[in-house]
Amino acid sequence: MGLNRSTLLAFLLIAALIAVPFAAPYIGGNYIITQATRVVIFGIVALSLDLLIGRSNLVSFGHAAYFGLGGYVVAIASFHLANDIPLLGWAGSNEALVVWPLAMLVSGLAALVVGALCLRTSGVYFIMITLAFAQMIYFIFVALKFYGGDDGLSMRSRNLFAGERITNATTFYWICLGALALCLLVQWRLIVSRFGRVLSGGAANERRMAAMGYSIYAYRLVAFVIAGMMAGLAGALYANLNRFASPDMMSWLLSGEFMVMVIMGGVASLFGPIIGAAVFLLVETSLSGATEHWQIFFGPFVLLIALYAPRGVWGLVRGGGK
Amino acid sequence: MQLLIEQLLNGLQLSLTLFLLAAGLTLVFGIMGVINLAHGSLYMLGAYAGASVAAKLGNPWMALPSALLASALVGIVMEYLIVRPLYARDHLAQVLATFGLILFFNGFIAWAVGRPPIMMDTPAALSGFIEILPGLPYPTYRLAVMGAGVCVALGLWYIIARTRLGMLIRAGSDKRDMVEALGVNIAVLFTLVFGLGALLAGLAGVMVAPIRSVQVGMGEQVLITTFVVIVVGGIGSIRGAFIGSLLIGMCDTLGRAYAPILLKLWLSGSIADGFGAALASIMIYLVMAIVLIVKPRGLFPVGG
Amino acid sequence: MRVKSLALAGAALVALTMGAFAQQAPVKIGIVTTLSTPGGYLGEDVRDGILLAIEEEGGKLGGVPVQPLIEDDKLKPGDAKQIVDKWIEAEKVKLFTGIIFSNVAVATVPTILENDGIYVSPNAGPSNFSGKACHKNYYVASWQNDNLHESAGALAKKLGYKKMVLLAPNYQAGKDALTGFKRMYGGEVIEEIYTSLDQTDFSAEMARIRAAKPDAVFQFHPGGTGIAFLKQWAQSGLKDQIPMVVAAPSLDQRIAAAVGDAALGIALTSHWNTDFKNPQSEAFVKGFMAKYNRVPTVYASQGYDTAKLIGAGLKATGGKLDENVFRAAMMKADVQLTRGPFKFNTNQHPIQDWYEMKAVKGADGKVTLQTLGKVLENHGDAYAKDCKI
Amino acid sequence: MTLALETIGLTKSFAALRASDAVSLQIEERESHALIGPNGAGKTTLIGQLTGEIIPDSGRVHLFGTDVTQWSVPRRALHGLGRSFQITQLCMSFTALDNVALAIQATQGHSFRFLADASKDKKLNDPARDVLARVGLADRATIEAQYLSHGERRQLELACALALGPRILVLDEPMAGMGPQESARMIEILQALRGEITILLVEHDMDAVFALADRISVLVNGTLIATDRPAAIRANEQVRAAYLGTEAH
Repeated sequence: MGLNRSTLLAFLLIAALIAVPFAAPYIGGNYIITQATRVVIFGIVALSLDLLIGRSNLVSFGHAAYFGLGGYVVAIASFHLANDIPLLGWAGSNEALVVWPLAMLVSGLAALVVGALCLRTSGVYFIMITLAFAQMIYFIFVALKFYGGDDGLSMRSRNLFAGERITNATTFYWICLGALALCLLVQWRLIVSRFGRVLSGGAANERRMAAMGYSIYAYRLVAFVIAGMMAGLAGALYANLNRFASPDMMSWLLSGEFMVMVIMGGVASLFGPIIGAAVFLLVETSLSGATEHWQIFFGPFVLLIALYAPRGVWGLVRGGGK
Repeated sequence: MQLLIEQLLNGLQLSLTLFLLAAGLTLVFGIMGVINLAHGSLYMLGAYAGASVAAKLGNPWMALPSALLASALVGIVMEYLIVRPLYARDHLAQVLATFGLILFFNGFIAWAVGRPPIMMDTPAALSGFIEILPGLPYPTYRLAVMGAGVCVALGLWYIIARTRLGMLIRAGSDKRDMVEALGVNIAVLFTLVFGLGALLAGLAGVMVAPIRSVQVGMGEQVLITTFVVIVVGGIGSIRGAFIGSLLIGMCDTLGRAYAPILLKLWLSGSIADGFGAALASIMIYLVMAIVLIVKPRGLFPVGG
Repeated sequence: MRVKSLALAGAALVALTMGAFAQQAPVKIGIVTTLSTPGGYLGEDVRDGILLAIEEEGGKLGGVPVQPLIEDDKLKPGDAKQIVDKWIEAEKVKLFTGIIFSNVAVATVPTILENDGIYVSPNAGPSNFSGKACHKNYYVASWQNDNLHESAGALAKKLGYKKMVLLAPNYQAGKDALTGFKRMYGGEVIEEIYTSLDQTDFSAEMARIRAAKPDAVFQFHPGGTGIAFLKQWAQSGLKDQIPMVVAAPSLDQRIAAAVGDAALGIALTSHWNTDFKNPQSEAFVKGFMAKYNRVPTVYASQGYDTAKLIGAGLKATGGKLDENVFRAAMMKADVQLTRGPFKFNTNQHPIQDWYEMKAVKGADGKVTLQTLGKVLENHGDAYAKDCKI
Repeated sequence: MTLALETIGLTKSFAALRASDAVSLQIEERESHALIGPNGAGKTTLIGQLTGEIIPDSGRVHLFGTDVTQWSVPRRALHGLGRSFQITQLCMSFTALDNVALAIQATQGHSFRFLADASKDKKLNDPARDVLARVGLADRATIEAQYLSHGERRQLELACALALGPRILVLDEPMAGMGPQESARMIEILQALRGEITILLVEHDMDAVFALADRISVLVNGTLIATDRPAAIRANEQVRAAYLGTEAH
């Protein structure tokens, strides 16, 4: 019964995401598509963060850093191409099939370095240190005046996708949705695989895992890097959506908001984080549209979720207990 | 030489302010295992309460009691209503709930006081400067802040090392059973400690209010630096918080003062200035990274 | 009483809207501005200046009914972009204004222009759009960013300071500020100190200034950080030893009120001040004080002037927003502004006068800004020559 | 005869408390060895040093002739050391089968395999079912560990240790908290392993100790005071005074 309800919810979510471009002309045009694109992109970030929070019990409070790095990679590549300034001999690029994987690579490398350090600790140390390192990356980009520093870096146009221009909002939405589908697929295989078993085993009982001969550190590091890469991809998409990357994409508030999305939707559930991203953006947009003091209401809303709905929307639908 | 002395004093003053915040945060974590992101909000509330009351009454001295009262009261109410249900919960729930609190407090202050930064006047008696060395004047108020910081540090040391409350605090959350076996009402103890932490945060807030501008968001800047302090010092350790504060406060101040100057030895002027400023702003994180590589649980790890 | 006045206001609003509909659909003006964050008071004043101008004309600008849409960008470029996208899509807005900060403008203005919108800046005038990348539908009613600091540099030169220390936050606007200052100053710069963006304790920097022993100091710290800087400057004892020159954003009327005596004696430059004697300015100050019960800042005057300039443009179009007609009228700028003489340059940025001011004690004992004289006359900007419209 | 486990002068202090004081213990291969001692004698600290969770201040630990003093917990586990905990340590949200399969997986090389569904992997499930059957949990395979009874969880923990194919089993109070029936069952299971695998048993239940142990070591205040056959230990005056005299019923 519970399973059926959650399957239904997942089905509804997929149907809604696919229906958006067809329904958009009747309910607000490109604005709706843009909002839906944000939901999809933040859905990817939330999904990747859930690999850490939900599956590995690693509460990372610095996930925005990898998101922002991904955004900067595409903005910087486009900046060098547009201004005819080679970057270490590379002319820069505006081709999505080049710069998006590059964004993932850079975010993944950053996650590798930061993760290697942070994963030496655990629990509350881990929370604070991931936050502190993200803040460090934030400050580095604020100080990078060549790339706009605090002002951020604008892109003249969206990336080309296999040589084609993506000017149409709907086309871009389909690309983002495709990326989300790919990430969902990867995440799903990851969590049922042997690798995923070790991660969730480590989340469930670290001592038992050690006694069975698992050095959990290496597995967690790989998970941290994979999550960083997915966030990097999302960042690349987000920079394309806005044609703009800025240190704001790395701010600790955004890291906090990503966590809220994951938990609002439901930790350790495949579709929960995506639902969380949708609900979060919906609530935030409508509240901030209604009152400039929206935080007064949004804060307690987050608080109530933390206190009374720790398993999020997915948990509510699925029912308690099992 | 004079410059160095002045910079060292500046670093010391920052360190002591950080210590007030770090002590509260590390106590709350050490004894009740709660990570409280809203600690920075208590600092902000202290500053706002002090500055508003001082402006209303036209007497800056009234800022101190009102800030202490406000932050301690809010802290106690917060503990009772929100933090208490979080004791049994994981860090994730704690982070999320206190993140919500930050949003709320920021929104609340913006609504109640307004967004423009407000200022607090320094008490007239402390508003000048004292010539600590010939040709080196130093703001009286900053000296007073240092004095207060040292007094609080000593007071905390006394409480923790010499009193029954301190013994209970040292026993920590791991030995909850033992503490309860001593006939101590653990709920009251937790409320007290949380209130004390809030009070110290409020004190830090009101003390810096006349120096810095009082504005929404001031709590978060300082919160992250405080995190760095207690991670470096070892979470739960008051001694660690003190050493960590000194290390981070000094690194930050001296880094800002000397990084550009040192870099000028190798780089041209404006590049050195820009790069030096960047280096200075990430200096404390580098220190943290180095400490973690050598000692993953901080300089003074607690419990094993 | 309250209910009654509310009902009255409601009725007035209805009448106003009805009247507007009877004539024609009002022109929507999208005002994206920064209302939250510590920099929020800048946006508040710009907004209130614009709204005052609209209210004075009974819901119209240049005789054309207008409907202002207002939203907070939270100082986030991404948010501003989304608001603009939404208005273009859902509300069919063509005319925009309101952006306070350069970083928001840099991200948002291209979106507006690409969608054939018109943007009139009430504040930020980043160099990105004043030279090669200027645009026929992009107007700046306030100043080119460099102007603020060029005028301060000119003032420092006029006051005869031979060697100076310059401070600014380590980001683009801070860097630009020092470039602008140096362009007109010409004296020796002993040291350039960059502070970090969120810094509020400047004791380390002040120690460096003390050690450098300059004739004077120029610093650029707008908003909250500026307040902290000035207070600490006074407390360190440096205030009585080293004179300070700043540009308008580092010492506006609100900052002066907040720091009090610590601001006394600081020299600054601006293109407008509350004590301007022209009738338009006097009427504006009176009207603003009456409506909002506070002293207007220079930002409020910029908002008001921006609305007046838009009014001049709209008047010619008669409510049909034809960009060429609008542009022709705008470029004439046939309207009285609070700041006095004003022309648009070829890059559609201002050519105007800059004034020397000083923070002094007013008759009521409060610190106020007093205008002393002109430092630059008919001053344009260095980028106009690169602009080909 | 090679030694399965040997400690040489193992010493560990916590502040002023000397929890292990020059402990030198020798356990022969295929021996069933019991470690007893009053509460606070330092048994848990000693076990911690054997399994690698606690690093000794001085002294060495040898496992099947190899010095493992500096080895991590997982490395010792893969070297043939299986263990159960005083307080049950299981992945509570996993089924009994998955708990054991996870242990089987640990023996099959690294787990950086990202695509195939582990829950349908015969190479994991078949051996896991065999081990479950050995501890008498064959019919409970699909139940999540959190819904098993206390006794079943202890059996499952033993299964997790056995699934590693260990050469030595370190069991920290496997009978703790069990009723008489459950205890009897556990003794029966352990009897079946006796002589096949080296066993180090820490236990308070004296009936179990005397039923299972080939030799017994007695730890008091961090010091080993005797190691001998059960009958000799029973007769040992020093042991009686220090331990049995106060605790035996």
